[in-house]
Amino acid sequence: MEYTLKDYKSSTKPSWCPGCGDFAVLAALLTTMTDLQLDPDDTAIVSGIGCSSRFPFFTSTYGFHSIHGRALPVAIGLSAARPDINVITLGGDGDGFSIGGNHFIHASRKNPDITYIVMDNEIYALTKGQNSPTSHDNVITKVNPYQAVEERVNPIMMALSFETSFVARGFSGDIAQLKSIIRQAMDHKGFSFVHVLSPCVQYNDKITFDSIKEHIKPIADDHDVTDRMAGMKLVFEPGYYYTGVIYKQERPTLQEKLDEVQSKAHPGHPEGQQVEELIQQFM
Amino acid sequence: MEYTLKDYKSSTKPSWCPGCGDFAVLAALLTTMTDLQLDPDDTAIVSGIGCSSRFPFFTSTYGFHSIHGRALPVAIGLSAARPDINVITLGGDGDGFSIGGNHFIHASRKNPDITYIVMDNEIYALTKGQNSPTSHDNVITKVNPYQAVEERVNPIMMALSFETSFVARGFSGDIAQLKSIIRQAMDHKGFSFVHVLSPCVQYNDKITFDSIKEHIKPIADDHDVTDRMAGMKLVFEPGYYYTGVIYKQERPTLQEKLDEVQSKAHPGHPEGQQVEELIQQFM
Amino acid sequence: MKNLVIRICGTAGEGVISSGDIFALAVARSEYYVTTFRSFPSEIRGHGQCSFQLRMSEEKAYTTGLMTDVLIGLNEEAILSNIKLLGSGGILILDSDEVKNKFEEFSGIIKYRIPITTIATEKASIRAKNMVAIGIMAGLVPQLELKEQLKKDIKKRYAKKSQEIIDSNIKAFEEGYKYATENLKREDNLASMTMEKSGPKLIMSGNEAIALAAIVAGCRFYAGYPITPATEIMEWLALEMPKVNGTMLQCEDEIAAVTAAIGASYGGVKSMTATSGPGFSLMSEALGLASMAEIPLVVVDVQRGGPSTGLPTKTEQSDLNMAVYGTHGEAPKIVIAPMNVEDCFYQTINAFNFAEKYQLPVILLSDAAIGQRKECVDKIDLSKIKIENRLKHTRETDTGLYVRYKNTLNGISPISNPGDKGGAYTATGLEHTEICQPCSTPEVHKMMTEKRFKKLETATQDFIPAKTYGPDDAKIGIITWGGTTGAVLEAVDMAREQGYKIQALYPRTIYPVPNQWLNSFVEGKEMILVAEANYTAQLLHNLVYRLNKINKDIKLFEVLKYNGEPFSAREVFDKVDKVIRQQMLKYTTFELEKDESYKF
Amino acid sequence: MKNLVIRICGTAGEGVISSGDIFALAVARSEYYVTTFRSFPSEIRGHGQCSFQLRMSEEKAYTTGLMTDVLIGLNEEAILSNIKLLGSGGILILDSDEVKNKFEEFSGIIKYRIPITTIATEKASIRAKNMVAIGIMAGLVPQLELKEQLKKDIKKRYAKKSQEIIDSNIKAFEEGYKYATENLKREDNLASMTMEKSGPKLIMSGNEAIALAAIVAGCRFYAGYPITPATEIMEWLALEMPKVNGTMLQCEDEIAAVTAAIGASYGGVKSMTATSGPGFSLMSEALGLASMAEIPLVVVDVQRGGPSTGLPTKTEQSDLNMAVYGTHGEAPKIVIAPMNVEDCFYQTINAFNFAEKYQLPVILLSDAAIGQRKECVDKIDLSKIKIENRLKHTRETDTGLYVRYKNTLNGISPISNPGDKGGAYTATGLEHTEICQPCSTPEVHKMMTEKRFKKLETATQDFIPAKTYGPDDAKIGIITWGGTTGAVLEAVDMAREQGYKIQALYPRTIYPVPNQWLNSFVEGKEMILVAEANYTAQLLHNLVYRLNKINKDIKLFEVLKYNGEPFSAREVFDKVDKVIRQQMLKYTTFELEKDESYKF
Ligand SMILES: Cc1ncc(C[n+]2csc(CCOP(=O)(O)OP(=O)(O)O)c2C)c(N)n1
Ligand SMILES: Cc1ncc(C[n+]2csc(CCOP(=O)(O)OP(=O)(O)O)c2C)c(N)n1
Ligand code: SF4
Ligand code: SF4
Ligand SMILES: [Mg+2]
Ligand SMILES: [Mg+2]
Repeated sequence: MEYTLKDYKSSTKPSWCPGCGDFAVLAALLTTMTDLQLDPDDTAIVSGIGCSSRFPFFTSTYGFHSIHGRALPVAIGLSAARPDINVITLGGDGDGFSIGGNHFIHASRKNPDITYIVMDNEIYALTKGQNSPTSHDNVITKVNPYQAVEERVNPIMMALSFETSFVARGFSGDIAQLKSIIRQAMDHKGFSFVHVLSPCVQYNDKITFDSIKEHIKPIADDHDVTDRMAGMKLVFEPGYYYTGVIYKQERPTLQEKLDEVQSKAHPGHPEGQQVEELIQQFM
Repeated sequence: MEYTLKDYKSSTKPSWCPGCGDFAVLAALLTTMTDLQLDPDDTAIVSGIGCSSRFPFFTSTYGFHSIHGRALPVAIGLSAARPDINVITLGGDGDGFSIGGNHFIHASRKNPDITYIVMDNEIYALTKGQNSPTSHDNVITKVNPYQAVEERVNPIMMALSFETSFVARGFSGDIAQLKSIIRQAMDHKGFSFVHVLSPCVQYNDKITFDSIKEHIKPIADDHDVTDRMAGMKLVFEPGYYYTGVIYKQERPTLQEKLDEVQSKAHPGHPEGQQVEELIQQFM
Repeated sequence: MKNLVIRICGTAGEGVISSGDIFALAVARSEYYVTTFRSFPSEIRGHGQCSFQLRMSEEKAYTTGLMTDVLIGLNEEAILSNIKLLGSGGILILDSDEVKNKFEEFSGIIKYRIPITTIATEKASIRAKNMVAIGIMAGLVPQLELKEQLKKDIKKRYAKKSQEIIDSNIKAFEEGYKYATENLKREDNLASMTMEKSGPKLIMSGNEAIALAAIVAGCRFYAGYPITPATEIMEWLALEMPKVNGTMLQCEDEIAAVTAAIGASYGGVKSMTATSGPGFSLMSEALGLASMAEIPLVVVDVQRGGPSTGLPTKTEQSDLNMAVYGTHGEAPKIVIAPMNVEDCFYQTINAFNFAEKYQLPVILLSDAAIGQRKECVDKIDLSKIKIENRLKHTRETDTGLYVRYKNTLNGISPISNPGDKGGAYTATGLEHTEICQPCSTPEVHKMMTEKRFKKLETATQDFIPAKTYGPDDAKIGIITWGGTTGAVLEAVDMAREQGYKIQALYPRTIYPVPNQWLNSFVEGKEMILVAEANYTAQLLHNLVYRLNKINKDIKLFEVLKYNGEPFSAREVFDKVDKVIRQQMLKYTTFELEKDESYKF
Repeated sequence: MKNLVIRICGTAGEGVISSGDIFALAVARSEYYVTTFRSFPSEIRGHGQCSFQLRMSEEKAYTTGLMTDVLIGLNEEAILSNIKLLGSGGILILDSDEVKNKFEEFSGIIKYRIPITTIATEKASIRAKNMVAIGIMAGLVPQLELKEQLKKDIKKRYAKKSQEIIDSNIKAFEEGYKYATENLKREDNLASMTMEKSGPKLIMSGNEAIALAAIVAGCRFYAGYPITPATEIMEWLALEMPKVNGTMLQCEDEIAAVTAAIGASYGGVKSMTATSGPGFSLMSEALGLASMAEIPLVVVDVQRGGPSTGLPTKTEQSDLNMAVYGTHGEAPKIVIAPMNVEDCFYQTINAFNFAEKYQLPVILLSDAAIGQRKECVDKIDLSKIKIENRLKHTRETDTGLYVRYKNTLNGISPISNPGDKGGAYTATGLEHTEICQPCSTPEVHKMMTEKRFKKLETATQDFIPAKTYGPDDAKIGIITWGGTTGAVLEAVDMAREQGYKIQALYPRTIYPVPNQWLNSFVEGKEMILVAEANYTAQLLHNLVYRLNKINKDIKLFEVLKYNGEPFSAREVFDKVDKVIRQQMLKYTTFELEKDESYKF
């Protein structure tokens, strides 16, 4: 049997506002899952809290709409316990870079085989528009009515410094490229981070499809994705958002390391030890 | 009246093990405070939890031994509310890069005028020796008895990617350099991060005064501390720990931005508004 | 008391809430009392139905009323789910362009079918339907003279929009007004209704009242993280705090927010943070720190439906246990719950006073309903507000030393702030001696535990005693707290009309509750009901032992609601009525309905 | 019951704890029962004094005993703070090289002055003083035949060290043994003491028992973050979990740990995390998620002195309120407290069974004293242990749909795991319908709240009933929980010897406590004491209403200790005795001491 797009869609109509950038991410992910012919019952989408985090309700796979900022550890627990399940994690810029920022660092260290998509609208949308760690200085909201007082974070540069093993940026105005990026991310063995510029049409008029278009530049073909320093150079270039795959590194995944640990733990017992044997030590 | 070293020492004898690297940091900071002639009553040292975080008890300034991982937000709150106080923050690698990692990102964004010293022994010492985010692969502890499963974080690279406005590394085996670094950090206007390699003689025999000595290299004099990319290049160089000031950027501090906000909030009232005036809007 | 209750309902996109807001403001500025209630879906952006109810009155009212006098409905679905709230003689105004249903089955009400959509589109714009609606509302009662104030408020509301939009809204409003005054054949109660003006007053939401009171109390540091339904506190302070040279800091999460507030308060600056359930849970560890290190702190929890992410836009009183017990170890705190918007103001002042005086965290438990609704507040006389400050540090007369955690008789120790000369100490969450040395000996832990709790004991003498409402000789008592209080007080009134004598007790400090408040209340009562909006009867469970101890024979009953909506007075009354009847059945054999003996 | 209590004390660097550990192991392996208690300072590395007490016995003992029979002291300060624990006829062994004090003022005890330091330095090394000490201990009772086992265990302990160190330790041990058997002029009780062996048994700490039981219960995922005194659970599982193909994951903090465990359990794998107070507070929000999304989860809190960072190495039972109420909103959980090491094993099995069966978080409240001490556990018969698994998902017979949160009669809904065909659903912390759609309508919130609590109601039928100890016709009852239980049971025995009839009730599931347990216990009692190691009488406050309800005239008393040390049986007895005497004074005018009438 072949899965078609509609096998991945839930019967729930997305509750996003018409025009929301997140629709494009949904479309791209649904297509990618179809292309990969993932069994929806072997797939789980984990999110935090936010408009973007409502995502799991709109697919027919397993889903976990968890709590604000904790999508990554939930996903890592799931994936470590159930390496047979395709785990996809997603959320917003507030969820991922504000309250959840630390988990991003440590997920990168662990390198679980999961894809993490952040829909960055540079705003806290679900709570009706407060500035987020990625908001530009010109985003004046009710919590910063006079001016911004903080610098923006640079998610790509952070990921490179965390040695995230796959780092890419997409734009919800370019679904074709987004699909290709998500496909590569999901093909990647390890923790793949996809930063998607995904406008909110309701609460942030500073970052729109049009304004983003002016600042993005697809990464040149000759970019060496295995060179982290080259990736750094791209992000250091001012004024532009490069889109495409920025960095990619092959290294053992968390699951592989945990397998190694298991085989080291019971060298003589290929199947593992019996519980009875563990009790011996207390005698 | 001139302050002498003993005006900064508390009567409590440090409870650290003989030979602990943290003694050097204490010595360097006490000297720096003396050099700067800080009024001990105008100075507050904020820490988290860990061996290193016991530090405030060993000085005679104000101190706040807070909770695990939260030294930075406590210090930021204090410093934002009381810009007249010299605020120094310190702790360990577990405190700062494990549980407290996210606050490091956001402190860097806020750029408060505080110095943050991390005593990195690449281990959780107070809890008797578990591997930490900076532990090398060869650190086998009771929580990773078979092998390490995670990559180390690179605190300096992270700081550079967070655009921390002052980034330096010292070594408790070189007090003279450490003093000079801490002095520069405290002179810096903004958030200054000092990463100190500070061995634990009790729980981590992989990182000792001797082993560190073999891997450190003082930064060359011609290094351009204002060039973040140059800083990145230093950290990308394998096998070495560069010591000295890696990066320095002048930009408005949190306190300055908050001052700006205040003056924008009451343009016509240099002294600020009266509470009565705020009530008007509800009439 | 003369009063008029109006409800407007429609889909979220139709501006129902903003029209209600504008109308409420204008009513208050026209010197009538007003109180409001809004209900909207928790969807990202509403597709669902909303409604806004307001009650204007001569005297201060506790709730938005039992039934509505006027219902304005912009679509059929909205009307159907609200029409049962119209009392007999009530007025239904509907948009005849949108609603074809004649609602024949609803008799005893007056129906005005007005082509609201047509008026809006022809005279202004389809987006101005809500302005037509408030024009009609004002036009129903021209004698109350709301028109000019409404025009001012509409202009103010849209001040930042284009002149075109402002003009269009005003036009729509005027047309609605004109239509009501000129075209309706009025045979209803409102036509001749009069209402006395009661002088100038303030109007604000509960969240605004808390934010304003914080500044009045001397708070000059706020740190927060956005969360529904508490965000408005942060938003208001972001704008206003810098005006008084205070600081409002947005943090990366609630842990950073509360610890920043603790840091600032350690610095000697009165500090606050506000959040709702999920953020409050995250603050749990830090609250223990403030309690242990004895740092004054005010934490506002604007409760919403729980547990977990729960029902972000709905109301509930289910965080009381968390507020009292939600920290590991034994960490004394004080918990205060305001009963309405005005009380938000005064209880916030108390919260700061207690926090400073007793050097501990004070939790202010508001809720989504109070936080979001606008209500009148009597003019605030700043000169009458007492502000407390923390005890200054002093040195021991004998040794010349400063003993930060001195175990005094009342438990309160002198506290220094960084910068105070000779006051340097190290605050810590470790158990410590009086002079701040980490210490885990049995003697010290015992002594310091007792010292910290002694402060609570001392504090109880400072609390504003719980108030009662209703006759002292009532045999039936009802205890309530926070947002349920208004409904209970009105239910007491309803009960009186039905011949029941009931007395209510409503403490504002809900932890710890001093014995004496309960003693005098329980005396003479035969049964006590405890009304609160949660499932597990949290206040009742906190008081039950003592109620029993005072009177072993007292009968205790839960009056609970836990569906995300606030209690109405009618619901409280119905539950009370049911309990009383059931109880009476035990003592009577005859038909209750026909007998009056159960009325005390 | 024949038993022998030995206490060794000295400074932290002298290896007191490890000598005690080795001795306890050897005792158990020699087929005697043993139980231990260690006390050490919470300093980074001890400069302070430690002590280690062990009790070996023919039958299982509840505590390490009231008084010690033998005290071995390596320095004067240590001896002075422990000597009062020596009963009359007790034996004091001291290092005559270090201690000059003759302790003349302590009479009625036998003192052996042995040059421990000299023996160690001359025959082995100064670092082997502790080995000389255990040699002496074994040499005091050669008839108990501990020597060979001790040598084995010393070798095992130092297996990873150089042969030189092993040899030196064995030598020191042998010399101590020799000294005791050859040089002491024995006139003490131990000289001729005999003790029956009771067959092979296990010895482990409470933390190890929990970790082992988790694996037995089917747990194959653990995530954690180090914290005293819970870290050993994580450390043991780090080593052992991979052996059974399970996963132990170190996380960046406790929030990540608990959410990872929730993720794994959502994945169908039984999961656990363990922590102590500060970490437990941080888990507060996530516990609400597990409760709302109905994800099975076991969370162990090894309680330590609080609040805040508190007293990391000391014990307390002060997290009960937090365990029950420490989450915003109303989030049903089950709370279990094991009474000793063996119970840690069986209650952990229960915790997993409840979590899986009722799809909710179960909190296991251990404490520092139980967690750290080693005790004998009877051989575990795996075939007798019942393991429960979560209800498999099924489709509705009529619609063919899978209804994840079906509101069944007992509240338990069928649960699917990722990978289960046709079982896909989205778990959420938002309020939701039976088919997992976010929903905030009043009807749904009410229904689902009731459904979630219905599970608790159902669960109570599954609990192992609280046990009683002591005569059924006692008029005095004492209720206790967790780590205080052992002391209470021994106090009941002491009371019997004193002529009091007291009955104890000790539930292991401490929330919710089913009514029937209390009903039958309260019946016939005149007064009930509740003993627990905290300041605010947390269990008492949770039960008090129902105790009163069952018997309005019941007299209730708190028996509390809150200095970081566990209760001893003597302390429980003394407090009980005092309460009883005070009560009796109300009814008698004559001198109590001389009258027996107060003994029921
Ligand atoms: C602990 C906690 N704090 C705060 C909130 C309130 N909250 C919900 S979503 C959100 C931010 C959403 O921003 P983002 O992650 O960027 O998602 P978006 O809505 O923009 O897609 C916040 C602050 C919460 N649910 N939980
Ligand atoms: C919330 C919380 N979790 C865990 C702990 C236990 N704990 C205390 S210190 C520490 C780690 C200390 O490591 P580090 O910060 O590197 O300091 P060091 O002792 O090495 O100087 C941990 C895990 C705690 N106190 N609080
Ligand atoms: S509010 Fe913004 S982010 Fe949310 S659904 Fe609407 S457009 Fe999308
Ligand atoms: S344990 Fe390690 S870090 Fe702690 S005081 Fe001793 S040497 Fe220093
Ligand atoms: Mg966003
Ligand atoms: Mg460390």
